[in-house]
Parts: sequence; structure tokens; C-alpha cells
Amino acid sequence: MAMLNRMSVADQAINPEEMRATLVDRAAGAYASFEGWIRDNNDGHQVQRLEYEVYAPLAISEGERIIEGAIQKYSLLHARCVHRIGLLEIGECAVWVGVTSGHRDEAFRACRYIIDEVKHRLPIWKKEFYVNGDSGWVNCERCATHARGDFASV
Amino acid sequence: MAMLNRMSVADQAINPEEMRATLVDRAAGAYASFEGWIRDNNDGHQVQRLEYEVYAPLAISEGERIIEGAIQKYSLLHARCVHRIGLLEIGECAVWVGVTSGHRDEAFRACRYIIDEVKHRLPIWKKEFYVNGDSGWVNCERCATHARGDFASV
Amino acid sequence: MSKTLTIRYFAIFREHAGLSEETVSLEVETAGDVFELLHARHGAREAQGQCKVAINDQLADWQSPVRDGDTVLLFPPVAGG
Amino acid sequence: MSKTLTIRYFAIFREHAGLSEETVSLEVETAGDVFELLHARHGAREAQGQCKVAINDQLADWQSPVRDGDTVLLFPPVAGG
Repeated sequence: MAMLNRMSVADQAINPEEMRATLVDRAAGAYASFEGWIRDNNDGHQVQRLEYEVYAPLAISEGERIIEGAIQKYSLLHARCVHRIGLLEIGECAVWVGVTSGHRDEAFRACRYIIDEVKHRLPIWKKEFYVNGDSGWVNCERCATHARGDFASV
Repeated sequence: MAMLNRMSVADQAINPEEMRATLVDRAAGAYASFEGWIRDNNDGHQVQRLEYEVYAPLAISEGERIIEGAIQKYSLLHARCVHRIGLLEIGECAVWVGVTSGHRDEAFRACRYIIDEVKHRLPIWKKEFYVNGDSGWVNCERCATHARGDFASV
Repeated sequence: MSKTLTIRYFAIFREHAGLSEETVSLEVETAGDVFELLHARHGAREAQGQCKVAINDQLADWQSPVRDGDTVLLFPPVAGG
Repeated sequence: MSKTLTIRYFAIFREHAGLSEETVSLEVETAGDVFELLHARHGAREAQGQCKVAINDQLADWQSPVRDGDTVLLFPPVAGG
């Protein structure tokens, strides 16, 4: 198999099975994965679809940095993340994270770390389109407290 | 699709994609899963294969109790667990846990809770077969501290 | 008064006993007393505190009484996943 | 001395500006000065502390100096996943 980037962006449906297969390792005792799905409601609004805008060059380089950091910090065997771009319907997978490690504690903690960092640090924005015809860009609620620490210090 | 038990035991390969599909929900924004894989080493021994013995009636009833508890505790949409039985080779999936919820915090915490409880409370034993020809039943290292609290009180 | 019990052994207990099930007639009051049988007859060395017990497919504790005709399941330390 | 900069706007900033990129000649020292431009010219209201900036595809902070010919990327609050 060709070497994939550990962080990637995709304009087509994410295939979790294919991603999982890239993490296989004889020394792996634990596999943890997380997926963010498009849900039909947010903050009391009925959501019809979402549009993701990604600035890919920095999303990828910053994502690689997050994953490399997680591999070191949690002694992982492998880790990957892929984020969708474009228009997504209810139920679609917007982001996938998967990791393998010897034991489960590291796998859980690393998977959580990666998705949290990805959500705070990557240049990715989403616009919600509501059933009632309105739309709006979703602001990260926690950016006010995170922006200086996470991002400006890079 | 026929209603599956939320806790099940399987004598054939676990299919994560099939399990994942049972958790789909329009209100789900987060999907977390965990898999325990057979790794090629344990405590310094080179492992060749593992045999799982499960007392199914109690594994299933106690597993259902764990999952029902997790659904309540973490306000999950859905949760399932399946555990293998019999002889497994390196790389095979021994246990799969998956949950869906509105947001990721609950999904991660519930997935972790379920696998931890499953490992401590279910009547499941594993025998390791080593490359050097030896074999041995694996004792849960933490049972001494957990047995009274988790199990005897049920 | 002696009770007729079916005892089922799992994993390493089965290997200690050399059998997976036996029906015995015993003077016992509790599940803990039955556990002692395993030690006396079959040489098991696992500490009771690390083991678990079920009576008629219900998890129980070592103080639980056993009655004539019960099936007692003796579980060595678990190691799922 | 005035500098020639390419400014790129993303997501809601692009909608404020009505364009995704413009080349401007400005008397500015830092990335923070460029951010002020966005407010002054295009009516953006997002707080600087919630936004991020990159210069020539490298993440930067608001105190980072900009030089003639730089491309400055202005990022509104992120919301990945």
C-alpha cells in the first residue's frame, strides 16, 4: 500500500474500514477510533446539511504536527486523521480519527487528544444550513479561551 | 434488520463495519469505538495465539447491565459490545465496543467505561499460547482490588 | 443436613479439577464453603477474593446461602478483552 | 513605508469582505495591523483573540511582523469536526 499522509482532507465519503486497515500492527493490543457525524440538530436548530471549508495546506501541516505529537506523547504504534471538505448531509462522517497502541489507556487518551486538538487548531470552518432556510457559520465556542494558548504560540 | 442483543458473544470474526451500522442515528454527532486486538507479546512473552473461554449466559446478562448503565449514565443514543470466544490468532479482534451520542465527551467516556467494566465484570478467561510451546491462563492483574467492589456486591 | 449441589468449574478451575462439572453431596451453608471444597478436593490456589461465584446463573457473593439442588459456578479471576 | 500584501479571507471573513483575496498597499508593521484592516474596510466584528493568522502558510501571532510581498491569511474562529 502506498504511504498515506497521517493527516488528510477528503472531498469524498470517508471509508472507516479502509482507514482502520492502515493502522494494523502485530504489536497492537488496542484500537480506538472516533468519528464526528453530521447530526440533525445543533443549539436548538434543525440542521439540513453542513458545508466544511478547509484551508488544506495548513490543516495538513498542523494536523501532522498534532498526530506526531500524540504518537510521541502516548507511545502509539500508528495514528491517522482525515477530515471531510465540502457539502455533507445528515449522517455523513465529517472527521475520522484512529490510533493503535499496546494497551487501551494510551489508545483512548491519544484518540481524544487528537480530535480535541484538531477541533481547536486546524483551519476548518463549518456553515450550517437549517431546515427553515437560514444558514450560519459555526463559531467554536471555546476559541476565546483556546486561541492564544494553542495557536498564537506556534 | 433484526434486533441484535446489545451484548453478544461471537464464535466467528467480528465485523466492525456491521456493528457500527447498528449505531447509526440522525441525532448522533459522535461515534466512538474500541477494539481489543490479539497482540504478539504480553509481559515479555512471545504470544502465538489466544483462547477465550466465555460463560455466555452470565457474560451476556452482565454485559447488558453494563451497557444499559452506560446509556443512562452518559445519555447515549446507542451502544453495543461483542466479545469473541474460542481460538484467536495474532491481529484478530477479541472485543469490540461502539457507542453513539450527541457530543464527543459522552461518547469517549462511555466507550471507556464499557470496556473497563466488561474486562472486570464478565466471566471471560483467556489462555495464552506462547511461541516457545508454553501456555497459561491470564489472570486479571487488577482483580484483587476490583473483585469485591465490582462483582461481589451485585 | 447435607445438600446435593452441582458445581461447575471454569478455565483454570476446570484444569485443577480435571472436570467441568460434578454433582456432590456436601455439608455447606454458603458459596464460600463451596469454594473451600475446590481447594480441598482439587488443589486450587487462587485467592477467594480474586474469584467470583454465581448460583443458578445469578451472580452472588461468598456469603450467599446455597440450597439443596443449586448449581454453583466457580469463576477464577477474569481477563476479558 | 508602504508594503504590498496579499490578504486571503476565509469562511465568514470572505463573506464580510465579499472576496477571497485582495492585494493591497498598506502602512502596517504586524499581522495585528492587518487584522484591523479587515475591520476597517470590511466591517468584520469577530474579536481578534478568537481569530488566527498565518503569514506565507506559516501560523503566526498577531505581533509577527509583515514584510513587503507577504501573503497574510486571516482565519475566523475555527470549528472543525
